[in-house]
Amino acid sequence: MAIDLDTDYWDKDVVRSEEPKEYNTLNVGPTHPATHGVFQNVMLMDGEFIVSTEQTIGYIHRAFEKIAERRPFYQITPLTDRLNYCSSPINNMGWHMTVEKLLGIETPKRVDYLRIVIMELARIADHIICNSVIGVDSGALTGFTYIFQDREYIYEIYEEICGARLTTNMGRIGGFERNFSDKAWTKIRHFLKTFPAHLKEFETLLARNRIFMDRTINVGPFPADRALAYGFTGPNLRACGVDYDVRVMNPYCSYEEFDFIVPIGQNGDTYDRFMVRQEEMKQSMHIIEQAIAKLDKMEDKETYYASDPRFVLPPKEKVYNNMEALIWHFKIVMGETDIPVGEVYHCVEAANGELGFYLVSDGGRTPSRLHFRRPCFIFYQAYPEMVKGNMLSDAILTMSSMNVIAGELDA
Amino acid sequence: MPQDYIPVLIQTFVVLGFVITTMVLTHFLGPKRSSRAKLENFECGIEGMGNARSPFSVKYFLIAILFVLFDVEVIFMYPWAVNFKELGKEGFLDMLLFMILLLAGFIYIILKGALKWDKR
Amino acid sequence: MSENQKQIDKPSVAEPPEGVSGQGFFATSFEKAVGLARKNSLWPLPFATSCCGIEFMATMGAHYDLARFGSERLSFSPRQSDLLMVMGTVAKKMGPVLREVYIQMAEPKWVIAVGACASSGGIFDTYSVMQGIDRVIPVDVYVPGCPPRPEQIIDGLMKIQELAGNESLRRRHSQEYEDLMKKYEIE
Amino acid sequence: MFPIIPERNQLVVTKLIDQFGEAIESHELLKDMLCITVPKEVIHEVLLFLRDEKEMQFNFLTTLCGMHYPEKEQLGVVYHLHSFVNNHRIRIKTSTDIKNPVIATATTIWPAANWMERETYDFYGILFEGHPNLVRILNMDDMTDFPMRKEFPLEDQTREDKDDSMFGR
Repeated sequence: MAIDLDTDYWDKDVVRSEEPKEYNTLNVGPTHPATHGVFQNVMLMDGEFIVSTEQTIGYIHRAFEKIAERRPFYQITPLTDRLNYCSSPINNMGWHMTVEKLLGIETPKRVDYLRIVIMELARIADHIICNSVIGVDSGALTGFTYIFQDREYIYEIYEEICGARLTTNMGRIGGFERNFSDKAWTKIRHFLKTFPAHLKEFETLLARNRIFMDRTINVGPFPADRALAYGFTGPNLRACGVDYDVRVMNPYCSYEEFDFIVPIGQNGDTYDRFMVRQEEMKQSMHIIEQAIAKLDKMEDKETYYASDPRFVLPPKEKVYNNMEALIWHFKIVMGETDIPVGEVYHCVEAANGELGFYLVSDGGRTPSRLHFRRPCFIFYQAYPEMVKGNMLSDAILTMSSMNVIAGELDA
Repeated sequence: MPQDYIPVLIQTFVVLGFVITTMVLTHFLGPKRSSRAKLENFECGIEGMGNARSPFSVKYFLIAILFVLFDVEVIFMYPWAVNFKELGKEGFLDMLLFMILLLAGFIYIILKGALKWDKR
Repeated sequence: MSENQKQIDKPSVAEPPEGVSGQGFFATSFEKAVGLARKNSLWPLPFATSCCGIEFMATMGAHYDLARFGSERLSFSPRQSDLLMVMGTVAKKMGPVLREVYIQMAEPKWVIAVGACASSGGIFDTYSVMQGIDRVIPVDVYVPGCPPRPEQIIDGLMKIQELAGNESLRRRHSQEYEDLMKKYEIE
Repeated sequence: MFPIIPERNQLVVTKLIDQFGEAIESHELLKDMLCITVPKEVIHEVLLFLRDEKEMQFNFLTTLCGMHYPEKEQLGVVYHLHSFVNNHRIRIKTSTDIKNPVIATATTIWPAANWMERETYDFYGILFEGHPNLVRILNMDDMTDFPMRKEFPLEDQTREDKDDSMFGR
């Protein structure tokens, strides 16, 4: 029989027989370089296109909420910085603000500005990891090794302030454990001077790169209404075009005194998420500059904690010389301070979205119930719908651009 | 004439010798522990689902074979490029004919759309 | 000057194993030569689950650079890996996966438990976390810390390099090694 | 503190009362968020009403979590809703008896509730009828009892080096 040579001859897949198409399953399993964490997707594949995805998570479930019911309030801070361990200071301060809201502690302006400087630094650190890993997943490794130096520099700033690099346990309920040393300030100022140039160079490396644009534009797009229905928050929601930012909608920690723009994208694809995070890094730099300007204008350079003594350890020299301070120190450490009965929900704009703490306390030394509103856990359930019909390599990029952190996913 | 080939023979002998000895040596050297669980294919830590011998679309095979084909074509150009001067004009014309024939084949493939693999 | 002060001042270049050396040649026991080769070409499998994984990213980054120790090439498939670096919490749900990856690794293999969670369950003494990966697979080196600093991870790697360098070729066939495997039911 | 808008709270309460009558058990302002307790029979209609009503438009389910009240022998579910349109947050609480903990699902209203309800089932054993795929999400699949209930021990039982005498228990 004469084969008519029309152009899509090959597409008719001559070998395709009539019986139902047989898909093969592909297991993008827990130990997989592309998943940046331990979660599993069993994908039904038609050639290279994904027909359906079935997710399994919980591979590092550590029962945070159960542990939180057994610990006094200030001991829960080390738990929170293992939630989203790429930007742990934000989680710490979110938790401290929740307890301050429950106890009704008013933190002085200086503490608010110090907290804003730290939270914006942590946001930059988290976006550095996410954006450089999008580069790594689309094959551009230089971006990662180049920009990771700045995250090392932020680690050094954390060490100056609280001694730890990654799981910082920074600050206390009502403020900080010590004032920022001058070395910390010089490092922050140095970081503010050098980082914009590195960021611009990193952005020129990827943003207008032909391959990167082809690999990320219109990859895993997600409409705004579906994003809202699936509970998206943070950069992923802003990439879909909804300008919801907790710092603007429900300002906390005196964010209302700062002016910064909330970047939004159009069709919520990987390129939009990348550009939204890049723009957010610039805005965070802008916020830190404003905060430092305000701090320099303030004349008192000493207060670093709220005057409400309930949760603030008295200074050491007082504890050794003064009986009441010793008793007070002991009561706080042993968790015997009086906690009012009540329940409170407070949320913070973490690097991945709205990180909420729902705290119910029945007056005892430990919370009777503490629920973490974890953004990763909520928006990752939309992943099968985002990658349906895309190709596998696009699905990998979509996952890394959503910045799913395993610690926050299965707390 | 043949004694010019002695260095080449020595070279091939050394290369083949090195390859074979290392492969054989590592078999005796490295500890081996083979068990049923070890020989199963690795599915990211989960025991395997389905089998790998399921039918795949033909377009992936086509792309691989076309790559090999044009790769071999480039290999033929190396010796030609090396003594390009000595071969002079008719050597150039011969290679041109060779390239045109393959180019005709390439155009046929492009028009046929065999390289379009990212359409559903 | 005290002993280690001298040690610190004179940077010790990687000293060769003991052997006979002369004009232009160096002879050592076959075991030492193989150990030297293995020591400086360990291919790590980064089993990075949580926070220690991010600290491993810092170790692989340009600042601390694990590549200086010959472990540049990360292999995510156990087939071409000699060193299993378990970094971060391993839940009980993850146990069989970890065991499967360990069993399918190429011989000879070594295991580092990086971080308190991998070594002993760390701060998470809960119903869902496996209290240390040595309940499932034999571990060679434990690196303390939560997360350990990159220098500590590199120190753990150097301990493994010592092990790999001085390991006798017959260790993997010895009875004591077989008992260890029997204890973990790895046939 | 979230912005407390008394008239918005009052509007929500009045609309709920005249829609559902005395089914609304109680409503009070806790700290900065209106908290409404609703019996479990009418929870699905209340949530749907809150989302679709013109003036309220609670189109965003912030979070959903389970509660356990051992002394009252009850399991509870708490919904946090947030209306982006008029930036108003409220908390809806409902509870069910521990013997047959069945509550209507919210997945048909917000798809975000899918995994939240699976997690609540995984932790507390609350069955959400109408949920497309109610299986454990975080814990081992072959786990029978529900870990977040108060009587379930926190510590890992297979550890023998931490005997209670050392911990003063």
